[in-house]
Amino acid sequence: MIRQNFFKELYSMAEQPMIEMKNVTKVYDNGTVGLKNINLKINKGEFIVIVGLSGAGKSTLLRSINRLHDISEGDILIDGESITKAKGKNLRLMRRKIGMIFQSFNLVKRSSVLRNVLAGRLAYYPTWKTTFNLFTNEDKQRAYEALQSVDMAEKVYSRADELSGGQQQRVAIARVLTQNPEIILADEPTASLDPKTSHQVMEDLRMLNEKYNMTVVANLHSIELAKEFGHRVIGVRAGEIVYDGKMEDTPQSVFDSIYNGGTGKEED
Amino acid sequence: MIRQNFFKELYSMAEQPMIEMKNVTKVYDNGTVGLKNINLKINKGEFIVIVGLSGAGKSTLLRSINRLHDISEGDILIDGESITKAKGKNLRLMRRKIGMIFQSFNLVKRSSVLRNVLAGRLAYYPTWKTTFNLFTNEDKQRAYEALQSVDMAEKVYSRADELSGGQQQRVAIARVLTQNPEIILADEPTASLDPKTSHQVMEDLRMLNEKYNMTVVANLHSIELAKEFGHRVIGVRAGEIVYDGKMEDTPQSVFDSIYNGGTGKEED
Amino acid sequence: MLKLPKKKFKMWNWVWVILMILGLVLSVQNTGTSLPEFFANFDQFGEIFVQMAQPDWSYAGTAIPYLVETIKMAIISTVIGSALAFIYSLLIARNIVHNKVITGVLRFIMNIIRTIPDLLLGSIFVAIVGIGPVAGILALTVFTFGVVVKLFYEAIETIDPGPSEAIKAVGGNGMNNIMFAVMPQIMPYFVSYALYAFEINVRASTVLGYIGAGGIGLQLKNTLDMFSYNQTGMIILVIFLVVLVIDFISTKAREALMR
Amino acid sequence: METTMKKLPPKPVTAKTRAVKWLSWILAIVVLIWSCTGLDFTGIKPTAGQITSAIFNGLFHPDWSYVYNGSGEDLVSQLWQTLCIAFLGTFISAIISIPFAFWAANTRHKKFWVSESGKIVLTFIRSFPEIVLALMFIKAVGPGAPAGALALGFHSVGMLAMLFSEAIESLDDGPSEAITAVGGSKFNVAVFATMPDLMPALVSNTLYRFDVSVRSASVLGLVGAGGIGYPLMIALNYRQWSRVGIILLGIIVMVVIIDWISGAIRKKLV
Amino acid sequence: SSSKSSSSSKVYTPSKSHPLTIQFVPSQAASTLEAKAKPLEKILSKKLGVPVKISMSTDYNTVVEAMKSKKVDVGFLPPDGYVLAHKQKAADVLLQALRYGIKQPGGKQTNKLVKFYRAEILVKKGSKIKSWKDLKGKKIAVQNATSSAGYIFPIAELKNKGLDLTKKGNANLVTVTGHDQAVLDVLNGDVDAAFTFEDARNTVLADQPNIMKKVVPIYFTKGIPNDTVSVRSDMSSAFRKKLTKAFESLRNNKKSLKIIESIYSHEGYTPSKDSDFNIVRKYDKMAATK
Ligand SMILES: Nc1ncnc2c1ncn2[C@@H]1O[C@H](COP(=O)(O)OP(=O)(O)OP(=O)(O)O)[C@@H](O)[C@H]1O
Ligand SMILES: Nc1ncnc2c1ncn2[C@@H]1O[C@H](COP(=O)(O)OP(=O)(O)OP(=O)(O)O)[C@@H](O)[C@H]1O
Ligand SMILES: [Mg+2]
Ligand SMILES: [Mg+2]
Repeated sequence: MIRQNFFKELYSMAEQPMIEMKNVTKVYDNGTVGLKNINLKINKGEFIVIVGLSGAGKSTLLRSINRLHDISEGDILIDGESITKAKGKNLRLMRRKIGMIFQSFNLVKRSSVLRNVLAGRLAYYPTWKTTFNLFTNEDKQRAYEALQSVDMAEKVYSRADELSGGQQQRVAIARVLTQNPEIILADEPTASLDPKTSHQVMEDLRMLNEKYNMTVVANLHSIELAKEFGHRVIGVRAGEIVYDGKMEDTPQSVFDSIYNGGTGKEED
Repeated sequence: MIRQNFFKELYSMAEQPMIEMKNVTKVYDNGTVGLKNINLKINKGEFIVIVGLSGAGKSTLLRSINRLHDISEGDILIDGESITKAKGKNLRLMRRKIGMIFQSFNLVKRSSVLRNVLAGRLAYYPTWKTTFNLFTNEDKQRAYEALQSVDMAEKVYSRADELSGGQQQRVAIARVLTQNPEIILADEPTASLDPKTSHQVMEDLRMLNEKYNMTVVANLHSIELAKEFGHRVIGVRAGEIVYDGKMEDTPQSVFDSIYNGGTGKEED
Repeated sequence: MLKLPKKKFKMWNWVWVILMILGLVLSVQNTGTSLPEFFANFDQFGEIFVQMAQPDWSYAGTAIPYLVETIKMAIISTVIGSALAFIYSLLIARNIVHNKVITGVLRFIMNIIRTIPDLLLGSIFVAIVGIGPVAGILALTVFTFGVVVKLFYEAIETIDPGPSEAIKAVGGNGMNNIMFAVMPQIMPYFVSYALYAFEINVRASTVLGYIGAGGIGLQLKNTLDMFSYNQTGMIILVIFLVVLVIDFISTKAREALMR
Repeated sequence: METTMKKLPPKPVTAKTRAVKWLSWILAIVVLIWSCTGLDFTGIKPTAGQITSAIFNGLFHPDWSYVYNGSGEDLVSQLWQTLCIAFLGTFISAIISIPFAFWAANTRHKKFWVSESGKIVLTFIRSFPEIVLALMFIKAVGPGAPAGALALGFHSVGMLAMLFSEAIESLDDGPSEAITAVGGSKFNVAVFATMPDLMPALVSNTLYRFDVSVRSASVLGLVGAGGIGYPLMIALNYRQWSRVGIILLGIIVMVVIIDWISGAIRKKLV
Repeated sequence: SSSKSSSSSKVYTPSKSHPLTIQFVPSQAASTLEAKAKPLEKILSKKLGVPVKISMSTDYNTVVEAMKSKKVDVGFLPPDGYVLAHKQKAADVLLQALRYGIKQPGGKQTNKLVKFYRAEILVKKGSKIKSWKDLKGKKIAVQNATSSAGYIFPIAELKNKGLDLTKKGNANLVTVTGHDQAVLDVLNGDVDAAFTFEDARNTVLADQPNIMKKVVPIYFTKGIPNDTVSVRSDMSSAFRKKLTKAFESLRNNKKSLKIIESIYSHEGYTPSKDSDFNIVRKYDKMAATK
């Protein structure tokens, strides 16, 4: 881990950030303020965990990055390019670079595992080809290999609803792997899983981060998992970033204060 | 507790058992053997916990007692009378003596708490009276008092679906209380409750056992609760009784073996 | 122990009860319905039924070709009608098309189409394309469309939005969303609603015959006009059998798809 | 990726599933082609254009004088009667449907053939043409709206009870078990456990059926069972298109209002 | 058979508490129809001194059934409907409707009142079919087999003349619903000829102003009795007389004439007897025999 952090810092000096949020504010239609003037830089290859109380705005933050939510003010740059202004084809191409893992997996339950994983390649094809299911053999093989790397190869032709929760999440990870993105957003990827499976899923994320050098941003509720896997911690409360620091520099007291309503502002 | 066990043993010698299962076998329609040649005597005032792996046949055993499931072979006597052969009115009168508490509470969600509790008195009325909701004021008061004793009095006119899980289970207990049975069957009464509420529910069951001298037979998954509340433990595996003994005589090893696939046959 | 407190007065319950009773009284009055009269004349009610209960088996030979025509008509119109309804329902589902103006206008049109009684549809098409099964098919197609489009779009609106989000997140477009996230989820509903429409169509053809739109309905009217109730009975029997078969198929299909 | 990766195996399909799949496709296509045979489509008639424009002309120049004239035989009164027929019919059928639904519902603790026989009876009721039913009721209570309401009430049972029974089947059977366990009779179970939880489904299915009934009620007029059907049919037969136009408009307005009200009720109750 | 039915032992007379119920089936030969009941109800009830309830159906089957079950006292039945009803002892004829005659060519109304109408055979103008003899092997639009003008009369008469169109190979009979449809089918060339009432071309005149020129009749049958006013078989003879008088007098008053004209396109009513319908029976039988 230390070796990697070292690399990351090297990078961050040399390159532009992978994700940059500039004065981002998000107000929901009903008036709820989801995000308040967020400024954040995330570099290539980082493994970031976002922590915060329920309703703090973690999901909102994550979903703003790939524009599943439109923000109200500010700008978000992916690899230097504004996703806020992107449209149509262009937006889709930018999203292709960003994989997402959901708490509830979001697999198509009645489709096969393979088809679910192949969905990760959708943005690489013209629409008509995907409509008639004309994926190349190469991509099918790629999907299969992704399944192998999360140890789900033998379920390739099973229907997604035949899998347990942990297995479904691993299929979702294989989908991201097939998408081959540069960034992975994970919104409470372990919330509905038992401790053992949670661990496995986090290991898979670590694998993506270390082996393929993908940037990972994960919302986590579990402090144990956060501590074990994250390199950098971002604390969110009421739509604002109240803490941002390296994991090894973050004492337990910070977590306590974030979760108990304190300010958590030791650094910043 | 010791005082009570003493009484129970006294009783069991003098009287006939409250529940007696004779060579009971239950085969489901699809061929699954739920119970295999069960012989069991339960005396008045006992507090019995049944433990066993998932699928062992605990629910089947319990549900055979009040004939929610018909058994295939053997006979079950309630207070010396065969429920296996009972029919119609007679069966209903026997069931009136047996209260049941379910894991999923089984309240009628869209009815009021009062109506749910009053349901406990159904077998005391001719059908037409209940259809027109002609419960006596005495019974309504009885239902209300039952609610008071589980601390749910202020919810008496709420709809059942407005209550939390723990509250719903307490309404179910009030229903049993109103029914005023001699036996209470509880099928994993705490499985979907948090630890604190679970404890409360078990305390309520203990109250029924000690205060009203009702015979309690409960399926429990939690060894802690079983140890705390049960007087006698019955271990079930694959439809057979593999252990039967007093709680104070039962070492942890018995539980371990029941849950880990050993025989658990120290006594029997 | 405390005394049981009085129940709170729930106004809405009473409002509903009063409204229902009012509606009942009004409609009984307006129509002049009297149940005692019905029961007093129950033997008359049964008379035709008794005659129909002795079906004229020899008539089956005449009836079956018309029934076959009815089934053909129902198949074609179910296929076309549900295909159109499927496309249309995608356009009016608010979780697929987010433009409220488009969905609003299209829904209004849908509601008008749904409103038109099948009989009127039939008559209009008979006036346009002439007597015969084609008019029936057109009428049933529009009718099917009206019946299933609403069921379809309601089914689409209740699907789990998660997979759609996932498709969006990998960079998929609207069509990708439909093919990969929406279709697999709604397929079973689609099939079961289409079969439901098929059954309705077979039955609706008994009415369409009255206006000459082909199928068994014309025969039904004929037998009634000739007072040959034993033949009517035969027709009803064959319709019943067909509906039973459709029921069976649709149960099986649903089971297969929901597996 | 790495060399250790295996090749994607072909999809494991058994000969049987493949055969079933192909056969059902072939069957579907054959059936579809078969149904197109023998239906001689002679094309659009030369007169179609004129007639269509006459129809549209009529539809867009509705006969406003028919809307209301106080005679009791104008559009408003006929629509009102149609509405009353539909309401009464739906009311009757909702009540008859409940016992039928319990009969036909395939719940646990019930013999298979009991529910199956119930389902067959419902199918039979459904396949009994409304028109024939109306005829039978006309014999019993004379021509007019009562026959229409009764015919509709009886006919709707076929569909409504089926929908109800499906709702019963999808209910959680825990509460029923609880009532059985306290010693309640089958009837107690129905009244205490099933009915309350069934209420939302009951209401929304009944409202849906009311919608359909309004449309059916306009058919029954054909055989003298009251409502808007007769004037509509006469207007069509004698090609009084402006009359057809106003009737159609009336029906549309009525159904839209009903849709709107029943939507509001549904929201309130469910 | 006489119009006095012998079937019922008890006779029936409508009274204040038993309103007279009348059901109406529109005639196939009417060209416009205002479907109304109330105005006639008022007039009749004044004349008869009992309340009158009129209802309407497009189908005589229900009227006959309702008369059989004593739910309808008086039925306005078409001739074929009447014959079937009488056979089931459900109804006796009392009166027949009067209409203005039709003049050919042109299909215009005359001012002569008649109690008969005719069936005609229509072909397209310029068609090779010049007389009934040319119908052999042609495609012909007919109505339901129970329709007098649209099926029974033409078929029976031609059979009598030696051309049995129902025999296989002699013609291709296409059953259509509605005489207007039959006219349009001829106009469109979907069929070579059509059997309709005289003069069904008027029904489509509004939509097809040139119809009289484009479609022409080549044959007319004998007269078919107009719609009947029939009563249930157990109606007392006193009340039958009262009814006859009341209906006959409708013509004598401008206001009531206007009502029957506009709502049923009748011009009056004249007494009739069952034997007037023997021709219908005869033709029925002839059309049915193979
Ligand atoms: N679609 C929405 N419309 C309106 N308000 C919303 C919407 N989604 C979220 N919110 C509100 O925005 C705030 C932030 O929500 P968000 O889902 O980002 O919280 P979170 O930190 O992810 O919480 P959790 O840990 O419970 O998932 C909350 O107050 C929430 O109620
Ligand atoms: N209705 C049924 N039909 C067929 N088999 C059944 C049925 N109900 C239970 N079984 C089977 O009977 C066996 C015993 O089931 P039972 O529900 O009694 O287990 P249990 O000990 O209560 O388990 P759990 O702790 O999971 O509730 C299991 O193998 C189960 O699959
Ligand atoms: Mg969240
Ligand atoms: Mg169990």
